[in-house]
Formats: sequence, structure tokens, C-alpha cells
Amino acid sequence: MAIELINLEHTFSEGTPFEHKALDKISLTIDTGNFIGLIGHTGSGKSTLIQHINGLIKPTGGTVVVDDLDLSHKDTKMAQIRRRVGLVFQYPEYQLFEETIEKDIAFGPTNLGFDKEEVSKRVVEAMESVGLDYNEYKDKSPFDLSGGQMRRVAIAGVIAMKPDVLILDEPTAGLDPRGRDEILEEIQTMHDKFKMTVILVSHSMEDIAKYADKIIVMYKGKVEFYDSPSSIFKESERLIEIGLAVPQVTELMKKLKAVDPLVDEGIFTVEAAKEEIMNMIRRRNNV
Amino acid sequence: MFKDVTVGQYYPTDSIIHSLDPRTKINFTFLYIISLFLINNFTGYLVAFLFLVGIILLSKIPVMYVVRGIKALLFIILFTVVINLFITPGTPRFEFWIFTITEEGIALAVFMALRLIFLVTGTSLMTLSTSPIALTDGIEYLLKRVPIVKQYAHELAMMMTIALRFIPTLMEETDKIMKAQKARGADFESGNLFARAKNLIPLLVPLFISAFRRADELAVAMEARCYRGGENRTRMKELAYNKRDYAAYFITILMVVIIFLTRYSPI
Amino acid sequence: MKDVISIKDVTYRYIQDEEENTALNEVSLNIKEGEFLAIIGHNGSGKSTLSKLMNGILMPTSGDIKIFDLNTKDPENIWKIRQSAGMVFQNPDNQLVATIVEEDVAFGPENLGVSPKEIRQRVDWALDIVGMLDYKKQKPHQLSGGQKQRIAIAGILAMKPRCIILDEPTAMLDPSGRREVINTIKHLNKDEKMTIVHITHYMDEIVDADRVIVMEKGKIAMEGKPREIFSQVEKLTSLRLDVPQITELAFELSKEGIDIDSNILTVDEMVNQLWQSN
Amino acid sequence: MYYSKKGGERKDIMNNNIRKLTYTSLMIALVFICTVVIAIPSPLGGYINLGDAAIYISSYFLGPALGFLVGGFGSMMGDLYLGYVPYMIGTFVIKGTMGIVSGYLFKKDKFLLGILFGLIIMVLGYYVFEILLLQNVLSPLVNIPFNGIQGSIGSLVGYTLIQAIKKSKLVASI
Ligand SMILES: Nc1ncnc2c1ncn2[C@@H]1O[C@H](COP(=O)(O)OP(=O)(O)OP(=O)(O)O)[C@@H](O)[C@H]1O
Ligand SMILES: Nc1ncnc2c1ncn2[C@@H]1O[C@H](COP(=O)(O)OP(=O)(O)OP(=O)(O)O)[C@@H](O)[C@H]1O
Ligand SMILES: [Mg+2]
Ligand SMILES: [Mg+2]
Repeated sequence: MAIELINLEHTFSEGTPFEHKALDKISLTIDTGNFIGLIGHTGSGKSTLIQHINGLIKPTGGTVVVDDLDLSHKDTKMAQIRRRVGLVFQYPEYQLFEETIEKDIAFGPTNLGFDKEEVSKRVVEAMESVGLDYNEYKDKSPFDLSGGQMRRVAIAGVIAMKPDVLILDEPTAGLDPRGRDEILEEIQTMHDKFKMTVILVSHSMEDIAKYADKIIVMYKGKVEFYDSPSSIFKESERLIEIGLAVPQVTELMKKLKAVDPLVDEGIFTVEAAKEEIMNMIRRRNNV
Repeated sequence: MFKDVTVGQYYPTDSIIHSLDPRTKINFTFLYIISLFLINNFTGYLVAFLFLVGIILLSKIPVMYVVRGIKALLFIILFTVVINLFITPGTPRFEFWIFTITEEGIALAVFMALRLIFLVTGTSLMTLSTSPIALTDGIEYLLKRVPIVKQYAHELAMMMTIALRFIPTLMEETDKIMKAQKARGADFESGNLFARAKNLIPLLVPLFISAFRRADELAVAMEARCYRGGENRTRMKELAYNKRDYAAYFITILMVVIIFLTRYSPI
Repeated sequence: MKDVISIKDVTYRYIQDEEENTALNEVSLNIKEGEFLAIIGHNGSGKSTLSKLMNGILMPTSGDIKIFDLNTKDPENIWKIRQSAGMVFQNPDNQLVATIVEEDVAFGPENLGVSPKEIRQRVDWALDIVGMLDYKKQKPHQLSGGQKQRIAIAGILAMKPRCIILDEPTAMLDPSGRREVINTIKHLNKDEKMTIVHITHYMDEIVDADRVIVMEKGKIAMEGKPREIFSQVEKLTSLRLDVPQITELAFELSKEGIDIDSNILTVDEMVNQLWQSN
Repeated sequence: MYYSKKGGERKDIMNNNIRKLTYTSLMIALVFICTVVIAIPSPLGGYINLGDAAIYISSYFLGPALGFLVGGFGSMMGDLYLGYVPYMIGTFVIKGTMGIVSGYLFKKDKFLLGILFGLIIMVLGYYVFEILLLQNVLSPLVNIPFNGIQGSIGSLVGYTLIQAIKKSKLVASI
């Protein structure tokens, strides 16, 4: 399921004094099965971009093609798009509304027109994917849960639609560090298991570094970089200039490189950093 | 899409009308409405018209904005005109089939139309030239002078302020929830009336719950900032009349007197 | 130095559907004048409950809390307590009352019955400290999250408190907003000599604190300087928390037998240590 | 009233009045929003707004007195926004009364009666007000069908919503 953005443009309030160009001539292709990290300063257009991918916002210029489906084409049915592209918004727990968790998760698949049997099968699977026990939780009110659990129910509500592409806008905001890791691990597992394409919007360079195989960097409505994490985090000056940062270990490697030119600065996980430093120390001890 | 709603279509300019004390404008509007109902002939309407045009010019608000209010009520105004044309008894002027239009009918219809148009324009003018916040301050001050109501004046004004403060926030929230549910396949655009009403539940339930939650957090935050009602409370800005307000009051009273006198005019 | 807040054997229970839920269990804690105290802990560990007790919004089920020697249980003291221990909450939207920035900042002093002239001075002063003086005529909904949160802080400052309690003030902000708020907090502590209690889930925000409290299930599980706390990586992980990436790296390296302090907090420290010791 | 299940123990310096104030204010904002932005196209042309539904919800959860304020102020601000300035006072009285009466009947557990009376008050109220405004009894008749449909949809949505919010167990009445 490739996603192709061709000269995508979006201008809010076109033709009024409040006119604002949020996306400017964006062209890129996201290959099937990728885990994409999407980063950018506040207001750079991340949310606007991802809403185009499932047709919630119509482009004011250019097109979006998901697989063979041209989203700006008149005959394209919204249901077809939603079936392929699932979108989890920021603070998704605020969209829960049903009496029971089971009913709430079933909302999406029911809207897509699946029969009862299929829907309940999907609900069971989705709850399992986010680590909620079906029998224990299905009849509880979603409002009786803790914040982290509500977040999981909301994510399950989108997973149950079995999208080929899953987009998440800052899914871990406000959770404690363990809760953060757990949710991201679950997403990673789903990505591996269902070969789902994942697009993760996050402000945490460390999280993006840990999970993404490619990163899109947005700046003022344009794509600044679109590359592998190791090449992107090499650009630390530019990243800082456009209001972002690099993971702490990348910063460290850069500073070490200043004294030992053999150090690789394209490193962004603790694991790799450890290896690199061990190598460095070995080198020095040999001299 | 909803980001910049200003309640009341406030149209800011640097005019003298805008800089008047809100109480002046509220009182003027009341007296103006009363005068409109006092008018009983063309001279009266002419005077009211001249006053209105004068104020519009002073306010520097484009005429288009001022008369926009008429559009909202156009249908009912037209209907009222038609009804008045046909049902008023008096000297017949035109007759066809079973309908008779009388001279009195024509006069009444024109008067009614003028009165409604002047009413809409005059009141719109006040809300266009006064920000909702200033309006709230003015209303609070005036309510403090009304017996019984006066003990609640502060609370009422506080409510209006908070409501104004949260309208943009809740509008954005509406937009967000709507999109989130659409992403889950919800459909807000098709189906018959009842289906549509029912489809709004996934939007409205989270919206109300979110408002309840906000109200709760806000109450705690206000309490933490030592809020305890209107007693012993001071204000950073007190409303104060200027010279131009006194001038405006003078002109307002002049208008009422002149309009009252036009009742004795022959036409 | 004097204690600003003293908490003694405090227990707090929420009553929910006839069931009691102990949110805080026999907690004791003293906070000194001018201290920058950070509180961390898993979701539901009782951080917010503790902060609301400090401000007299909740009353302890048992035990005593004193703010500048005033017991929060005594209704006579409550306004004095709230004035001297101001509180900032998580959601910047839900604490702003007025439709214009300066009027919102004036809300607190207006409630205290301060004279109009002095309110004016305090509002300008408070907005200046948080760096938002240029925005005083703006409408709150046109500001970014970080700016709104700074207005909320200014609103508390205008009440001239001696201590500010911030309950996850950065949780809903993006990195630039977070940076703005954190810098403001540090400025208040260093230059205005204000006592700060800062609750957060972000480990990098507490590196500069004087003292860190780690909460677990309604109890204080750890207490110490950031360095002492962060050197216990495994214990923190078992409490659902983590450490800055750099500290984790130091920990991993020292496990490999490399001679390095396992309580490193910044990149520069790490560079220095790697350079000097090896 | 208190959000979040049955709520915490608040022995009570907690001034319940502040909570009443903030809930009322937020509901005023919601009635406004339901009046001006959440609209369904109507078979008679124009749009049906859901302001009435929001009034029923408020009067159900906040009771008659606050229901009066919410209905009155929220709808009055809607008129201000939509350009119906001359209707503002009438709307304040009519929608306020709707809030009081339905709130009172809801409290007595007369659920359907509350909604029915609300509907009648709205339709009749506007008729009477327009007689005063337009100074004749005939022309205001044109608005009756429109108000009737508007009110019925509002009642229906209000009814369903109250049920749904009640079931969510999130809110207990004041
Ligand atoms: N509905 C709207 N109307 C007008 N302008 C909008 C609207 N939505 C977004 N914008 C503007 O478009 C730009 C891009 O916004 P967007 O929400 O996509 O940014 P973002 O990268 O997601 O930021 P954040 O990190 O804060 O979520 C911003 O300048 C924003 O103010
Ligand atoms: N209003 C309430 N009614 C009932 N129980 C509550 C209420 N507020 C909190 N609790 C419970 O009290 C405990 C402590 O909650 P508290 O909000 O103090 O935790 P926290 O450390 O602030 O968590 P978080 O990191 O999620 O903000 C939790 O078990 C929570 O479920
Ligand atoms: Mg965004
Ligand atoms: Mg908390």
C-alpha cells in the first residue's frame, strides 16, 4: 500500500485576509510496510498533512493517492478510504462515547458495514492488540478506566477497522514513561504482525529514533528532509535551526567526533552509542 | 475552520462611536427603540433615518455590514408588509379579484417595514461597534442598578465572560471530535432528518462530556485563584464616562425630544 | 531556612461508589523556602492529590498540612494559603477565565480586593516576568499552548505568592512550549527566589531541581538530589519511570566495566568524563 | 454536580457555587455552539439548529434555575451572532422559560412532559413575541411550522443525548 503525495498544497481560508498556506507543494512516496516518523515544529503542518491522507481535509492543490485510490477523485467513496487509512488523533480518549468498551470499539467497523460476527471478531482482536483483556473489559464503561487504558480503547477503536495504514498523532502525550513505551511497543508489534504501514507523529526525537525506519521532517509547510534516521540526525545544526532537536546520544556522538574523527555521528540509540563508545575506547587504548 | 468566531460580529474601527462607554451605547439603543415605536408619520422616520445615517458615518463601519442584519429577517419583514397591505381597512386604492389594497394599508405597510429595518440596523450598529466584552461590562454595570437582579449582577457578568472565553475553545473541540469520528467512519452528511440527528450523538456526547470536564477543572483553577464571588472584589478597570459620553447622552435626548415632537407634524 | 510547606502523616482517600480509594498513604514532606522541588511518579501515584492538598483544595483525611505555619484545615486561613501557595494546572485552556490576557492576569488580585492601581502594576510586572508583556491585549485562544501556560503562571504571580505548585504544566505542550515554560519556572526560582514544586513526567525537566521526590502508589518511594535519583536506573524503571538517554548510556557503559559515573546527567559531563578518565 | 464518577470527598471549603457558575457558563457556550454551528439542513429550506437539544441537556443536568440562565443567555448570544438582534430579548425570555419549565418537570421525573412543554413554550412564545414585534397576528403564523420542526428535532436529539450521557455514568445531577 504505497501512499503518494503529488504536489500537495493546502491553504486555509483561501481568499480571505486570514489566508494561510499550511502545506506547500509536497511530493513524496511512502512505501508499503514502512514505519515513518513525522516530525516538525509546532504549526509546521504535520496534522494538516496526515488529515489529507485519509480524506478529512481536501487538498486545495495537488493530489493524494493511496494505492490505486485517488482521494481527490469525485467517485472515491469515503468509506473506502477510511477502511484503508486509520487515523488516531491526539488525546483520542476524548472521542469515546458509548456505554461499553465493546460498543465503542465496534463503532468504526460497524460504520464500515461489516456484519455482527465480523465486527465482534475484530473487537476481540483489537482489544488483544492493545493489551486489554476482552472478557474483563468488554462490558465496562470506557469512562471507568484510567487515562492510559482509555487511550488504549480509543486506539483499539481504529485498529478494529484493520487499516492498511495506521497514522497516530502523538499517541503517548501525558502518559508516564512506562505507559509511553508500552503503547509504542504495541504499535511496533502490530506493524510487524500485520505488515501495516505506520506513520507516527511525535515530538520526542528519542521515540522517533527508536521506532521509525524513515523520517519526514516538516518545516513551514514544506518537507525539509525525508530520509533514514541516521542521515537525518547527522543534520543536527539544521534540525536545531528549524526548532527541533537530535536525541541526546546523537548530540554526544557529535561532540566526541570533534575529538575523535573516526566516531560515527549518525547514531541515535543507546545500544548503538554504547557500541561506538566501546570501539572508540578500544581504539584509544591501542594507540 | 471555526477558529476566529467573534460573537456578535464586532467590527473594530477607531471611530468615536467605538470609543464610547458601553453603557452609553446600551442606553442609547434602548431610547432609540422606544422612539421608533413613538413615530407615527413620515417626518418622524425621516428624523430617525438622519440620526441613523449620522451614526453609521461616524462609526466608520461599512454600510454593507450594518444592513446585513436585514437579510436575516428579510422574509418575515416582507411577509409582514404583504399582510399589512391586504388586511388594513380604509379607503380602497387598488382592487383585484377578492383583494383590496387601501391607502391606509399602504401607509401602514411602509411604516412597518421602515420600523423593522430601522430596528435591525440600529441594534446591529450597537453590537458592531461594541466588543462582546465591553458589552458584558456595560450590562453588569447597568444590572447593578436594577433591584433584585443587582445581587446577581456580578455572577451573571462572570458567566457571560467565561462563556465568551470558552466559545472558541469549544468550537475547535467540535471540529476535532467531528474529524475524529469521521476517521472512524461516522457520517454526518447524509441520510434523512432523523438519521442525521441520530448520527450526531457520537459528536455531541463527547462534546458535552468535555465541557463538563472543563467546567470542573476551571472551577478548581478559579478556586485556587481565590475566587469567592463578587463580594470584596475589586476591578482593574472601572468603567468611566468621558466628555464624549456626555455629548452622546445630550444628542440621544435631543433625538427622543425631536422624534416626540414630530408626532405633531402634519405628514 | 524556614519550611514553606510542611506535610505530616497525611492520608487522603477518595470515596467512589461507596468504595474508598487511598490516593495518599501517610506521606510526610517538608519543603524549604527557595527550594526547587520536583515530583515524579507513575500515573495515579497521587501527585495531583498531593498538590491539591498543598493548596487547600482538598483536605487531608488524616494528618496535617501547614503552609507558612497555617494549617489548611482551618477555614480562616484558606484564602491566605491560596494566595501564598499558587497553583498552575495541566491544561492551559481550562484555567484562563477572561477573554483578554491582561484581564485574566488581573483575576487573582481582583479576587483579593487589591486596589485598581496596584492591580495594574502587578499585571504588568507579572506579564513582564513571563515574557508576555507584548501580548497583554491579545485573546487567549489566539495564543499557543506554551504562551497560554505562561499567562496562567502570570495570573498566579500577580497574587504575589511565595510558592508556586505546578501540576504537569508541560504535559500538553510541544517541545518549544515546554522549553518556554521550563525556562520561566527556572527564572522564577533563581531570580525571583520563589519556592517551586514542579510535577512532571519528563525526566529531563528535573535535572536542575534541588530535590526530587518519587511517588509510588500514594507513598514516597525515593527522595534525593537528581543525581542520586538518576543513578538508580533499575529502581526507577521498576517504578514505571525512566532516565535521560545520556544517563542510561552511562549506566550501560559502566555495566561494561568502563570507568564512568553512572549518574551523569548532561552530554557535556559525559564528554568530559570519557575524555579524562579513559 | 461533579464530574468523574461519584466524585471525591470535598469537605467543604469547596464552594459549590463556583462549580455551578462554571458549569452554567460552559453550557451557555455549548448552547451557543449548538445554535450556530451544528446544523442539519431542513426540509423547509434553511437549517435546523440543535440549540434546543442543548437547552434540554442543561436543564436536565443543572436544574430549572440554571437551566433558565443557560437557555436564556446561550440562545440570546446565538441571536446576536446570527444577526437576529431584535429577537434577543424575546429569545431570552422564551428559551429561559423553556429551561425553567423543562428543568422543573425533569426534576419531577416527568421526562417526556418536560420536553413536550419545552416544545410548546418555544413555538407559542415566538408566535406571541412576533405579534408584538410585527404588530399583527397573521404574519407570525408563517414561522410556526418551521419552529415546530426545529423544536421537534431538538427534542428528539435532546432526549437521545440525555439518555446517552446518563448511561456514560460520568455525571451525577447537582
Ligand atoms: N482550521 C484551520 N484554519 C486556519 N488555519 C489552520 C487551521 N488548522 C491549522 N491551521 C494552521 O495551519 C498551520 C499548520 O497546522 P498543523 O496543525 O498542521 O501543524 P502541526 O505541525 O500539526 O502543529 P502541532 O505540532 O502544534 O500539532 C498552522 O499555522 C495552523 O495555525
Ligand atoms: N476525583 C477523583 N475521584 C476518585 N478517585 C480519584 C479522583 N482523582 C484521583 N483519584 C484516584 O486517586 C489516585 C491518585 O490520583 P492522582 O490524580 O493524584 O494521581 P497522579 O499521580 O496525579 O496521576 P497522573 O500522573 O495520571 O496525573 C488514583 O488512583 C486515582 O484514580
Ligand atoms: Mg498537530
Ligand atoms: Mg495528575
